Amino acid sequence: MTRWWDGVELARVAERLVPGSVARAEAGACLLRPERAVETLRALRDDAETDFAHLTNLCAVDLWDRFEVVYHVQSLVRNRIACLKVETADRESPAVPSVTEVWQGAWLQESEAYDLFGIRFEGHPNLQRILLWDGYPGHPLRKDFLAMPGGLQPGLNEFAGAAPRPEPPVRPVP
Amino acid sequence: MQIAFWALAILTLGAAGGVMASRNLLHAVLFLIVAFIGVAGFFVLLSAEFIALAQIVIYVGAIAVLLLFAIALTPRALRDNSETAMVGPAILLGVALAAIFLFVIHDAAWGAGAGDPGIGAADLGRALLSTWVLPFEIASVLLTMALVAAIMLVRPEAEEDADAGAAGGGGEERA
Amino acid sequence: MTLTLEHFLTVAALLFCLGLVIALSKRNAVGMLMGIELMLNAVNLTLIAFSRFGSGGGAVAGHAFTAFVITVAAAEAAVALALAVSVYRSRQTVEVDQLDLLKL
Amino acid sequence: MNDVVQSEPFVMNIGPQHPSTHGVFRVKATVDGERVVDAEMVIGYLHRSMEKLAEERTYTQNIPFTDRTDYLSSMSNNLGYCLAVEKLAGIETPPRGQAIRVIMAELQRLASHCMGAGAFANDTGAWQTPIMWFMREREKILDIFEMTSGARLTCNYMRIGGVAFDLPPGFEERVREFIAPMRQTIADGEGLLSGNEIFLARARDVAVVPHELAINASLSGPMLRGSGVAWDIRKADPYCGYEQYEFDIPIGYRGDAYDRFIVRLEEMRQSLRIVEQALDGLPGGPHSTEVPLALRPPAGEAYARIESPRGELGYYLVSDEGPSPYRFHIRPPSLINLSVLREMTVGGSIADAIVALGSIDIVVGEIDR
Amino acid sequence: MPTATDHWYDFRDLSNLSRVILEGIDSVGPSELAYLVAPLIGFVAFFLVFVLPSQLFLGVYGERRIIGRMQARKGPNRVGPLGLLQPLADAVKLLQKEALTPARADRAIMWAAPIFFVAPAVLLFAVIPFGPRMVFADLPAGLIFFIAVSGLPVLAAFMAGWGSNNKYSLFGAMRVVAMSVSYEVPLVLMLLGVAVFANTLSLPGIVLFQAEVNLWLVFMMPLAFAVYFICVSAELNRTPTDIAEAESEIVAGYLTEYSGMKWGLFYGMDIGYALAASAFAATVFLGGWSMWGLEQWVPPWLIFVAKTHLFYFVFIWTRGTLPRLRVDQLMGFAWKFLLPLAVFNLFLVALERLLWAEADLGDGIVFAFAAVNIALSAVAVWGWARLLGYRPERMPTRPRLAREAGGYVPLDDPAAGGR
Repeated sequence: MTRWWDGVELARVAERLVPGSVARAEAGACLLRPERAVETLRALRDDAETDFAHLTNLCAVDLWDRFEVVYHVQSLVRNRIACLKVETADRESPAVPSVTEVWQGAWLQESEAYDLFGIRFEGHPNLQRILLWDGYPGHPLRKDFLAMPGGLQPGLNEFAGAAPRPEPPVRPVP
Repeated sequence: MQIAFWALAILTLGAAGGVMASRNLLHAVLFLIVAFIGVAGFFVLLSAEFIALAQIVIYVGAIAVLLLFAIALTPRALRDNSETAMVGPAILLGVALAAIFLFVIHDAAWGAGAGDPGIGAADLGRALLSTWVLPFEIASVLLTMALVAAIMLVRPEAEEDADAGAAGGGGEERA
Repeated sequence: MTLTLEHFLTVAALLFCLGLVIALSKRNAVGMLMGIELMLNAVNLTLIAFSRFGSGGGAVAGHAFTAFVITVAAAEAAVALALAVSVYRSRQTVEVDQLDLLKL
Repeated sequence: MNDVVQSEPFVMNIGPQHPSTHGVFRVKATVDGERVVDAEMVIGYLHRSMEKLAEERTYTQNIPFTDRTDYLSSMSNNLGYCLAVEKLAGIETPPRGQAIRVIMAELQRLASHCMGAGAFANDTGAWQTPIMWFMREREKILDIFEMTSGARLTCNYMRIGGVAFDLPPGFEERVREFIAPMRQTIADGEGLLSGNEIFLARARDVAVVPHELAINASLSGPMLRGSGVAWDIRKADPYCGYEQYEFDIPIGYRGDAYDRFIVRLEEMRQSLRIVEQALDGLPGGPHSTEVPLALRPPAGEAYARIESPRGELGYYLVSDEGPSPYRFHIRPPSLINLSVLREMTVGGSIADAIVALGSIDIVVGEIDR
Repeated sequence: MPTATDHWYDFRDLSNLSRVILEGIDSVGPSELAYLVAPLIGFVAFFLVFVLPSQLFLGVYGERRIIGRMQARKGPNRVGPLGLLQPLADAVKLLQKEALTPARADRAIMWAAPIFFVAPAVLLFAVIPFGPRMVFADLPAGLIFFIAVSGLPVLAAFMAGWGSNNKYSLFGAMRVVAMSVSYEVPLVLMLLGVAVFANTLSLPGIVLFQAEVNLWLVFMMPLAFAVYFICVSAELNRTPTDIAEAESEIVAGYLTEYSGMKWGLFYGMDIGYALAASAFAATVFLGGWSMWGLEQWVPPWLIFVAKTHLFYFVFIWTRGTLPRLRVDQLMGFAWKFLLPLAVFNLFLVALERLLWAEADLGDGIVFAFAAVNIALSAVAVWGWARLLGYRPERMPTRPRLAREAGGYVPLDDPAAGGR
């Protein structure tokens, strides 16, 4: 059975490897500082104790005032998995450092997060929209997508001859 | 015989004219193939079946295919078949030469021998291996040389550098 | 009217002249090569025609000679095309009027 | 021929409509003669934004969506999602439900690998024969699914806390009848392809992924195992009681396309073993626990994963105590396995690129979601 | 054996038909016309009478039924009894379909390509002896004629690929040209061996030779037969070597942009060429119409047709079984493997022929030759393959099995049981 790293314990290891790398530690996850994130993740990958060779999952979560990028990393030899997080500073121009040079597997997942959330991954070799086409207005997985530029509504928004539809109710951005 | 001859003459010369006139190099090669086939038809008329078949095998099956291959591999911009500024003098020369040829052909008294129509592959083979054995061997050596030369000429530069031999440079200068 | 040697010689002569014009006037090296092939064909036709209509025992000689010409033509085409490709690689062109290396 | 005469590189589109891209998937290959010098994939033709749609629906309503991601293995996708919700809400599944889930997941793996191995053979040019043989067996699996869940492709059979219905009468005999011919078909497919010189020439040492790269590029499933990494979530992180069953992890030698193919064939055999064991030890009792229809899991997050036929299928759910997930993320193995597409194709010929693509065994519905 | 009569309708001697057509035209029109029209009518008529039905039913229906059987499905079984009218239905469907031409295609070339593809297929059957006297044109150099004419469809395929203005088509065209250039060489060398041994270039002559010595050339030179099969399947784009139409790689190769009856002509004539190649193989290697005396009781042409279709069945069989090779592998195979074997075969056969002719050994010696050749061929194939680095024992076909999950398992790890 794969054991999950306790966030606090992992934070201790991360602090030992890269001092000043952890922003916050919870039971489930360890939050890294964005500016030290790549360094920390590389150190965690190369360290014999953690050995996070396999980036299992990378995704983003919209937290209304900021975004959170979640990394699930695991060690295939030790059979342990951990959840690490990095938060963006703000919502207007969200950016986190890219981990593609640590794990190649982050490449497509970061592109996807960029496409659907609009988070820029700095240092990503080829950051462009992969699922949606270039020039698509807005980033659909943001919670305020319906209020974003472009004014997209659910369903077909252009249907010849149809009467203009009422504005959809949109939850306001706090 | 007559109709076949005239049809073949029109076909061959028309196709040759097509080679001259077509602007697309690929069309020119296709016309050339038609001309080759027409000449093979003449060979059949002259009861030289083996030579006709050899003509088709080698000219149509090998040379034309080689030409097509070379054209397909050159960039699109270089596939036109236009003439240089020398086209006027060249045509003049051609017409003059044709006039001389035609004059000679129709003026000379050709001994109208019956000839020997029945020359089959066996006769030709026997001749090639007895009377003409030296040219035959030379031709085979020439073919081998041509094969080696062609391969040497188009070797990729990386391979040439790796060999560090002097074989590569010759081709470009000769052109 | 039966077919005589003159008929074939005429066709061969015209074919030869056409080939000559093509060989002299074409810009593209491959085009020139096509002209040369046409000329060789015309010569072959002449040889076979003489062999068929000519008197004397040299009938096989015409055939044999044609066979040699075809052989040489094949070798020539292979080498010429290799040359063209090689030239293209070094000069980026196969247009003969631009191959003026010796003029400079 | 290509070494002799150099030509200008040009872009060739493999897809979106192409016989061997397995859906609307496009590779923009820059080729020089027959050699691929650059490959870039273009995806998104089938994008339905399921992750967004799922945020508007209740946890139970989201199960049919998961059918439609990887439409060749809907049972596995149902299972992965239900496990994530159960982990989030702390729901236990009764043993019978777990055993049924295992049977279904393994049958689904067989069906999917039938398709994967057959399509791969098709890509190498074995014109339709292996895929038809495998399809015959796959049809039987789909029949079993139909009699169990009412649907063949999009089964929608798993539920949070168990499965939708109990097994129908006659199910066990049907599955047992199916096992022996399936074994025979696997052996037939192996006999037709594995030792075939042409197949070896086409697949051996083509699209090699060394194990360092495979791990670094987050590969999973047969891709990872083909590279010689013994990693199977069913062994490493057992779910649904996989620890009770006895099976082995097939691993390849060099990480080439051939290794992936033989790993898939061997996995099918192991799946049959698991199905037999699960049928033998099928416990009684309820098939599902009672779960409120409008499930409101406590706030928090959960990442649950299973070994789907294509690799590690993960579901990452975030709950804000609402009736629908706050964040619903699928870890799509097909997409992430494509991370090495460039490494696998560049430098080989177009034919190799097709074989490489076939050996990944992608499902475009899962890539685009 | 009842001898053929001189009546034109006696199709046991096809030269009668040619002659009657020729004379008929001679009597009505100017004599020269005969040269042009007679062969044309003769070939087309014969093609329609003999080849087309068998082509439709064996090529389309039979192939689909047999492949269906191999692929665990039924094949066509809806149109007519047992689906026998399926070829007809296909033809009707193809005629109805629009023959599309892409906007920027080279229209003239694309239009002409199917015609250039069909014409040689008809010509090929002109020199095939279907029976003792059943041959349209008994050319003294029939072997060369066959080689020459079978090289022509390559040009049509190239035209089709080039004219379509499609990258897949262009790839197909380039591949077909490269293939034919490569495979023509061992093919011609093989047939040279045949000609040397049979001491004739005429196809009826080769059949007579085989009937005389009572030994088919397939036993005499199995190597030549195998190489012929491989080369011809490469030139015809049949499955292990169908890289020019490689469905999974370049969609349909040079046929990608063709539709309707233009495509139908290519498809039909593909089968026509395969049948011609089978007929040629039956003539040259399988003894033609001769069958160790059986031709006295059974019509010889029936024996010939049976042999042709037997050979064609092998084409279908490989199509239903084998994967496809890659282009560079095929080229390498032709030049590195087939060509040396062809030279070896030619050398061997020439030596034996010389021995036979010089030492005055009688006809029985060919059986000894055959035994020697079969043994030597097997040795040559195996030995040359080993020399080129063929090591089948180093190819494990089953994966290793690991009991526990975790990390990379090195190749020599005993923990992974495997093999």
